Amino acid sequence: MLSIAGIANSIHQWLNETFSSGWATLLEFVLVGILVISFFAFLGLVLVFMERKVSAYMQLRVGPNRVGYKGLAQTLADTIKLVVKEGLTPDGADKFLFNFAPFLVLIASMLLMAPIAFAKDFQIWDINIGVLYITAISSISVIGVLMAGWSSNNKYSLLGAMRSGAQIVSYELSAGLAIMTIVILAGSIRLSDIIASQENGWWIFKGHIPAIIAFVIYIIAVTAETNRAPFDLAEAESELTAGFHTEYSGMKFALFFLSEYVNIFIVCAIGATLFLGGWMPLHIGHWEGFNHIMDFIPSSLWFMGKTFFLIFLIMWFRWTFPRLRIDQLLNLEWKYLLPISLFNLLLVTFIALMGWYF
Amino acid sequence: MSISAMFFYALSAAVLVSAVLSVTSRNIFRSAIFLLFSLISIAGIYFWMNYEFIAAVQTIVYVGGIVVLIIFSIFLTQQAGVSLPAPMKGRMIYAALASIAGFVLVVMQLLAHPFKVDNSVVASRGIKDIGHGLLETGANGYVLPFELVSILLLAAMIGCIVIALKPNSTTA
Amino acid sequence: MNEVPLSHFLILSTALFFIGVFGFLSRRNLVTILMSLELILNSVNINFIAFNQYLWPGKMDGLFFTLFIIAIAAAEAAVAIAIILHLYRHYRSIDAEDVDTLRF
Amino acid sequence: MNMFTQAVWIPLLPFLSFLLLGFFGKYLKGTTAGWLATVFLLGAAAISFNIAYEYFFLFGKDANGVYQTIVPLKMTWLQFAGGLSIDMGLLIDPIAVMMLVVVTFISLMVHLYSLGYMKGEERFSTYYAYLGLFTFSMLGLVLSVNLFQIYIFWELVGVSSFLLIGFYFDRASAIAAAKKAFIVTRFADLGFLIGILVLSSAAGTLDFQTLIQRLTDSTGEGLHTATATGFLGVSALTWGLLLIFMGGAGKSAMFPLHIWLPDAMEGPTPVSALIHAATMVVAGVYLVARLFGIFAFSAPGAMEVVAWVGAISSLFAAVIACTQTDIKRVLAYSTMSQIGYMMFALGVSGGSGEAVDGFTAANFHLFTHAMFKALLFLGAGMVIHAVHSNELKDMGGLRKQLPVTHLTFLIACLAIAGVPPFAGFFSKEAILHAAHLTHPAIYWIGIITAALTAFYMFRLYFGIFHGATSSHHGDSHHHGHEGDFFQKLPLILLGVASMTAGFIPFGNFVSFSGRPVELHTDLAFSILPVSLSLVGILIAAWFYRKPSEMPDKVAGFFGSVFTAARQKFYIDEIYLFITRKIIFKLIAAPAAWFDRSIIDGTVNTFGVAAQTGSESISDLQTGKVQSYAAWFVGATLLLIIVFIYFIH
Repeated sequence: MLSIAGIANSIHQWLNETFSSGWATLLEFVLVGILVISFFAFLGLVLVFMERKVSAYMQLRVGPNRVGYKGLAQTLADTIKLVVKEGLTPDGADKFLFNFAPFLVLIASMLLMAPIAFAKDFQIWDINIGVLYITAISSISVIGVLMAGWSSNNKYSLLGAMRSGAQIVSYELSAGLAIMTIVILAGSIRLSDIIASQENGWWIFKGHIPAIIAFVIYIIAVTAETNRAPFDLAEAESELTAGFHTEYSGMKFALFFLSEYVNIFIVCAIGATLFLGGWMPLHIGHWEGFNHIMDFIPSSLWFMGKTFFLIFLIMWFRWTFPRLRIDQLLNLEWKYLLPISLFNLLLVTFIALMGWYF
Repeated sequence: MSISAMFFYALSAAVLVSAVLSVTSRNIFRSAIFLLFSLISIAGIYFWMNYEFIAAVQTIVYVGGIVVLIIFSIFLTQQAGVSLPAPMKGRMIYAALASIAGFVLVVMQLLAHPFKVDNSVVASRGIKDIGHGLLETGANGYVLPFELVSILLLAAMIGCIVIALKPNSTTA
Repeated sequence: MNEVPLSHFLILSTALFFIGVFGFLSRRNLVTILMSLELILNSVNINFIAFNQYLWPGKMDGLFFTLFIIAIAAAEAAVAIAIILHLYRHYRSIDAEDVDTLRF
Repeated sequence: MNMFTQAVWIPLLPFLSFLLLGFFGKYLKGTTAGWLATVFLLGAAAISFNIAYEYFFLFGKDANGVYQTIVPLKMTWLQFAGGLSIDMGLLIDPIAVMMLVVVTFISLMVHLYSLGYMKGEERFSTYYAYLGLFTFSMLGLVLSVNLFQIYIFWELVGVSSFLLIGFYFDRASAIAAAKKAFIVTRFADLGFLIGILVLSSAAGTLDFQTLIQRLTDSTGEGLHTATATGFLGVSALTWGLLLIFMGGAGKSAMFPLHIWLPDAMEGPTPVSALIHAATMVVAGVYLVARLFGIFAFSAPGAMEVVAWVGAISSLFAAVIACTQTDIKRVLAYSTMSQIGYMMFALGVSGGSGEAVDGFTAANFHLFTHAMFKALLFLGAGMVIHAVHSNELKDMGGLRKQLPVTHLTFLIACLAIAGVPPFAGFFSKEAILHAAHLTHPAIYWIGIITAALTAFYMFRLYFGIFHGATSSHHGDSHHHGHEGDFFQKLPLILLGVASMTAGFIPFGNFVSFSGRPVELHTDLAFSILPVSLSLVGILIAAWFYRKPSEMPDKVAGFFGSVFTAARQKFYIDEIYLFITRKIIFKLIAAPAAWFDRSIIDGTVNTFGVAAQTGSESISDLQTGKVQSYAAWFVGATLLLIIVFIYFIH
């Protein structure tokens, strides 16, 4: 069996046979850590390159095309530049917090990788409170942002951090309520159960109206939560130079940069898992033949395909919508998205009770 | 000592050390961050005890809510880079003495008391069981406190808005 | 996890509680006092969970009480911070020593 | 007897009107509020007339042809231990039904009349709300099943009377009058309350029927205990009845508790007609009639007191009425005099046999008096509106200007003077006859009073409608109207009633035993009182029909007696002397001193000590949260140590 799950299982077996169970767990931790970090690095390279190419495509440009084949090595070069750059720490800054902030943000992102099912039966930790875990951990990253803004001892950083904090805290509500919609439909908060419930159809199709509303809200909310345009007020160059990471440079800046892209990946992965069936292939009713063909495509490809589709969607937004003002941003959340989400939650509860979904 | 137990002691140490740092640090933001560490470590202890739900709630409410609130209030009331005034010597000594005395007293009582540890059944504490327990109306149901807490939260929310509202400039 | 005796949990929570008490008594800034209060509440939560786990593993009452305490802590913190902000607006300071008009 | 439960609506309808107008009256424009109240009252009156018809003619009699007492509704309101409870209910018997008819009818007349009379008043709807409250209270009083219920409504009547007397609260005199009425009647009600306690503790019940039955049964235990115990040589039962009569005397303005009634004329005139002539003031009579059985059979001593108080009041008031110049005051004293009549009619009719006819006579007079006295007041209201004064000297020659008023007023005067065949003649004859049987002295007082009544009423009549046109007459043409139709209608209706009420065979309906009695109308007996009345009328005509010197001469002849009567025999001054000089100076002032220096002083010493003590330790209260917390933590630890290691 040459599947990702198979490889993972055989490694687990080998470790448990060779070492005592405690040490085996510890070694697995280390292994998973290394894997996640390298996956991060890879993701950073890919997503930054993708962003450049997508924006170039949107603006009818070519984009990076000199370094490597069709510019593929461009981000690698950028990374090397960032790594060798001098990491400045401002004079009045609180050194400990200043240096710790980017790591906190990154650690939060790493922790979020745990429950995501990358392929069939392949999950770092199939935790039984999956969705709740995601909500809980994602709230940590806002602290990193606030920490960065405060410790820089710079008023633009502080303002950026406050805006960012307010924005993330606000939009977390809508995102959480959108997630709750699917939880109600699936009847479980364990991610593997949610995926399993989509075996005969993805929730965005099965849950029709409320699921679609929830999906749209979720995409808007996570775009805001990841500080992406058009909600990138925290780092609005024209107003606040660069927001909370104004004072950061070199590797520490790169970590913020990286965690931003990783966060985009994670929220899109979660969106794909909840609404688009995770690694589940596209099945249509009783079209046995069609379903069979779809099953031949590896589950990891399904998952990555859906995730990157959502990432593309979010990148698309950036070049489509103009940036909002801070009051418009908060109005949008508190006066429109939140009431709609609450109403939608009520609607989905009703629909679930009446069994009006497929 | 097994690795599992070592986790517990490591987490406990993290809880206590960050708590001590939190109450002694002269930099208020660091105080808040150490509080955060302490709270996250407590959440870790819950995780370690397989109380995942409580751990998640602890993280969501404390980390996502209360610490963020505290940090915001720090932002609004404090200057970055300015450390807090030193606590008063006399009271500091008194507080330390009282805390240590209380700690010793309680620990002495704790160790003297024979707790009857029950190793029998472990109830399943899945999210569904918790939900049913919370909304149960029977003998062991918690629906009334649940409703009460809901009303309390609503009242607190309204109260906060009223208290923190900027006084109307024409009337103030 | 049975190799960790119950008393260690209780010692942990007691220590946390008295750290909180120490902070509550010695700090002067209202926000830090509030933080000490959160530590005290958390020590209670640890106790509830530990007792639930060790003494009544067949029940969930400790768990529920912890939940309610967390909910009440959230309400308390929110109200406290609203009061702190109001005080700040009034006194331009959130030092507990400056806020003593309660006497009158 | 379910058909009588509809009686509950009789008090409730005015109450509803009170609630409606009290809460929403200020939103009603013009006379809408009045019309609303009138419609409500019309309903109440219709029900009471219906009940009267059903009771008297259809269902009221039992198999023996005796009118029975019916309790169609009764519910326990307060349950005490030992079978004692306070109930709320309805009681229907002949006098209650008679009173229902009187109260609703007069109240309806007053409602109608006030539509015009009070038009344009600022607090028009409040006025009607108060009227509703009063009517409710009065009807509740009438329908009460037990002493406690009657007491509740008794006080409600007092309150609404207070409100109505003080209706023009921007006048100092109205406020003073309202307070006076309230305090005097309240003082009397204190006696009433004690009387209730005495009676109910003796009988072990509050319920009228049981109470009367227990206290008149000569073999019963209740009567025995009530008469065995005593105070100052008078039995407890007599004391209780006298105290209850004190309450009745207060409300009915009997001497010497009458002083509030003349002042109460400060209220609007229709109110005087309703409350201080026809309904509330007869509450005392009603109360005595209600407890008549006990008075008559178990406490003849109390009965004697009732009779003499009534007789003295009636003569006393009649003398004063001859000298007053404020027409409303004259009418007020006349009211007092007539109620004295009713009282002594009850008082003289103790024992049994024909003497008990006084009971019927008193109620008959109550009925007829309500009609013509209300008429007199309403007529006086017309006159006052026309000349804008209460004083007799401002009036004169108004018969052309106010023809309807003139005619109806004349009818009322003839009725009250006891001239046949008007209503007053029959009832007064019955009373005098009853007095003649048992108390000759009171009979003579009654005769003299009747003559005086005729004199002062016709003094009023001639003074108003004949004689010289007053100084006011000149400009009175400007407002020389006589009110609209709805103001005249009550006058006409009441005038008809005053003329014909006497022919009602009253004895067939209301009697103590419930069986029909024949009221005595004997030509030979009637000659003396009627001729005396006619003499009074003639003297009045001689004195006042044309301006003459005679009144002054006669006044001079009587000299100091006249002055004393004019000053109402100085009763008010005596009261003031007693309260100010004796009670305030000799009792209240030392009591106040004791209260202030000894009692307050002791308390203050504690206060000062506590204050000094707390000031000295108030430094502990720093207002700093943390110092409190520090104390709290330290003390808690200390307590824990003490409890664990030293006590446990």
